[in-house]
Amino acid sequence: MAYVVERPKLSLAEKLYFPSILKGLKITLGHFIRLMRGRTKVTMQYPEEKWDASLPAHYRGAPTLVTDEVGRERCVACQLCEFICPPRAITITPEQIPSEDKWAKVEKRPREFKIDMIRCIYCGMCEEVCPEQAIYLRKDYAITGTTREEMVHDKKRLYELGGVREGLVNKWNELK
Amino acid sequence: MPQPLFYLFVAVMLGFGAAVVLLRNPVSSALSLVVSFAGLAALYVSLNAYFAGVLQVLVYAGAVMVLFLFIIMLMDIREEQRRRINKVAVVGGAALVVGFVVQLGGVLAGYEAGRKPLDRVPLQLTEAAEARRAAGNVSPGITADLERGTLPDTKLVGEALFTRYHLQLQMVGVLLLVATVGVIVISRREDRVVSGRGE
Amino acid sequence: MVTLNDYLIASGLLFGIGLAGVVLRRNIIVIFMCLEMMLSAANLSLVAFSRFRPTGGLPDYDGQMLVFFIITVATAEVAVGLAIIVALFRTKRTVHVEDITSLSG
Amino acid sequence: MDWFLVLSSLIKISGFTFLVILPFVALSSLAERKVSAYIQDRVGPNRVGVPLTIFGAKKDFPLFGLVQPLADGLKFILKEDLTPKHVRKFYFWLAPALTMVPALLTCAVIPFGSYLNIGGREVKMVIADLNVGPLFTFAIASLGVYGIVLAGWASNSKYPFLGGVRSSSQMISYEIALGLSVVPVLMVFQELNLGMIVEEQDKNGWLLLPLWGEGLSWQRWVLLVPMVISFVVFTIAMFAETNRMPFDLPECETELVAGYHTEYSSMKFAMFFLGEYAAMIIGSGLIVTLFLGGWSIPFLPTAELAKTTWWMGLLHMGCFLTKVAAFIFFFMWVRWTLPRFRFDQLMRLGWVFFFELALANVFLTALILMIVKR
Repeated sequence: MAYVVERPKLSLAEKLYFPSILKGLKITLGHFIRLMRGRTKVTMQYPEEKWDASLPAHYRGAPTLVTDEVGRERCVACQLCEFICPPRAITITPEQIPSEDKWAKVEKRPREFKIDMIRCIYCGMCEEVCPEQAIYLRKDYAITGTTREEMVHDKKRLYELGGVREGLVNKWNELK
Repeated sequence: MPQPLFYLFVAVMLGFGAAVVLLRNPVSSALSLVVSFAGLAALYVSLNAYFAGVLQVLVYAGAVMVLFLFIIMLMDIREEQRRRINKVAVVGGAALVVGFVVQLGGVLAGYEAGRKPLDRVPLQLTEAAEARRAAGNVSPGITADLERGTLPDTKLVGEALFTRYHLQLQMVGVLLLVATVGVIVISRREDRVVSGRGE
Repeated sequence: MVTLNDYLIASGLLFGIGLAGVVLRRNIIVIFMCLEMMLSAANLSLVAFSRFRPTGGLPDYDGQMLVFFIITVATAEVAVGLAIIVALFRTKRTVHVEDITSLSG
Repeated sequence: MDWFLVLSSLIKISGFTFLVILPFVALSSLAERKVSAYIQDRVGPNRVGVPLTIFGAKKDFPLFGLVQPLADGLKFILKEDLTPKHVRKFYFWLAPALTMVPALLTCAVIPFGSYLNIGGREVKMVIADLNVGPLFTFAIASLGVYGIVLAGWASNSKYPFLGGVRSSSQMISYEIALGLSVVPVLMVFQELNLGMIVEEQDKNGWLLLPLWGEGLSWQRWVLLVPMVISFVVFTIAMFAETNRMPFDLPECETELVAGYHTEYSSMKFAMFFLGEYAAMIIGSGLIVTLFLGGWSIPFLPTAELAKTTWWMGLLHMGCFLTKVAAFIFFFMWVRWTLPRFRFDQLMRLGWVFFFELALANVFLTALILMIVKR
């Protein structure tokens, strides 16, 4: 049912607006003075102060590749991440591991593994889907470059960023 | 006023005045008139009529011409299309103007009192102050200004306006009021008339 | 030095330009502006006379009073005149004086 | 020809406009950003300083962001100067200059200091010592509307045009309140020379603070009532004249994109920006001169001292600039506090409220002056 909203009856002081204007001026001046005296917690000054220490545990930064404790690259080039990636940022060129190699039994490894960081949306699907636990999202968020080529992370750069991860980590475990 | 400045301001006034007539875009005409009035105001100032000069800028350039511009823009008047020129009218009009100027020149050529240069008719401020003091010193502010050697132009205008001309001033006030009412009556859109032009 | 005649000639020329505009132009708004110019030209000669014929060491303020009243009346005239022009434009859709012929029967 | 007069006038003109007004304009654009940031619990620009990293140093020297206006100016100059195809070219180029010029012309009559004693001669610190000071400022300020109207019209597009039309009607409406509200002040001083008005205030107490000299008399305290009304109306009308915040309808972003300067870019846009700030500075200067004692130092009538010593004149100039800066802060404070009016509310307020108030105030002042007869 429709109902009528009563217009509030304004008193003379309210009709003049001056008291409320002064009240507003007082509030803004209060903010001004509090900030001048350093009483207000203000925005973080970015390049000098960083957020790193207070990043939450679930923060999803740049995706990286990891090697295990014996130095083997975990990725077996199954290309599941390439298929699941929503913006199609990942390009994998698989290759067979030659038989004389120490890890010939693994059979496949990526010859080239590229993640286009301009396209990456940091969704974490690749990490989720990886059966070998080879790809992880790190907490790096300041990924910058001056050219488009620079923004495409190749295998070398991805391992560099990812580093070594020991032991298998199940989703439900605490991240080591 | 030094002579070069006089000629400069006369040139500004007449040049932009001619532009008002010659330019085909009404906005250009209006703006030329503003500059022309600015030159005119400078001439007033050269004649020690500061108040009239300020009034010319304040009222004409600041208010009247803005009103003109406002109307021109609101009605979106474009440049005039070149129409068939009525030769008789143009020649006749030009002859009228030339005749007027020639006649004026003729009158002024025989006007002896007009040959006096400006510095031959100096303002005698101290004498005027003494005369005012002798006559009863009605408004001491003006006398003090005169004794300091400055011409209190605005105050003298005010004095004349509110003593000798107060009746006329009130009449002008009534005139302005009537004009205001008249403008409102004229410009009020009559609802009865159905305008078929889709405004 | 500048003489009274110089001012009067300047004033007369301005008046002549205004007159030419009134006679030659066909845009009613420009005609109106030229009328203002003619009034101002008259004002200039009044101010010049007031300065060149001092009374008691001061400029003759009677002349400047007339200037003041002319400016005031001209302002009222502009307001009314522009209102009439707007009303005219609403009905005729033109500001060209040759198109406004209702009064010629 | 008095060469000393010519030389000192030239120095005054160039010094006041180029060393005072223009740096003030630049700094107030920085101050605006700082004040707005502080009011909204932010920090504001604090980085641009001396760029030492260009010369190979490890860190810049930030200098609290004081060089920001310079960087802004550089950015404006380097941006592409776009003239759209559909504009009326001549007026499109003319308009930005026309907004800047009247604001700078007005500063000719504002006394920015008392006297400066140079080599035994006292030089009055005002560019043009006119006897029609306030009228002159109104006359020139009324020309400021042309720039905006022309910008709106020449842009030949919808929003700028609406902005221009709004601006002209707003300025004409508030000019009346502005002019009428200053009449009581002139009635009290019986003087139209701004320099004399300030000297009177220096001797006998500011118009709004009559606490010394003859200002201590009860007559002046009765007159304080109309003077405060005058001050409020004048200040508010000044806000409207300079298109500042509660009345910035001509460039109201939510309705008109950017109003009259929608089509402008680069340095031409910057001219509008600078013109607005210059008008604000001159407006503050005029308010300070008329109501807050101009260059005079409170409780210390020092005009005579300034004629003989050189440091007093400088102190007076500093005092004037401080007051103007404080008033500019008030302009900004109001901008970041109050919401914008609706256009019909604005016209209503101007014609129905302030016009009547200012008119009634003239009569009130006349009545009080007639009764108390100072």
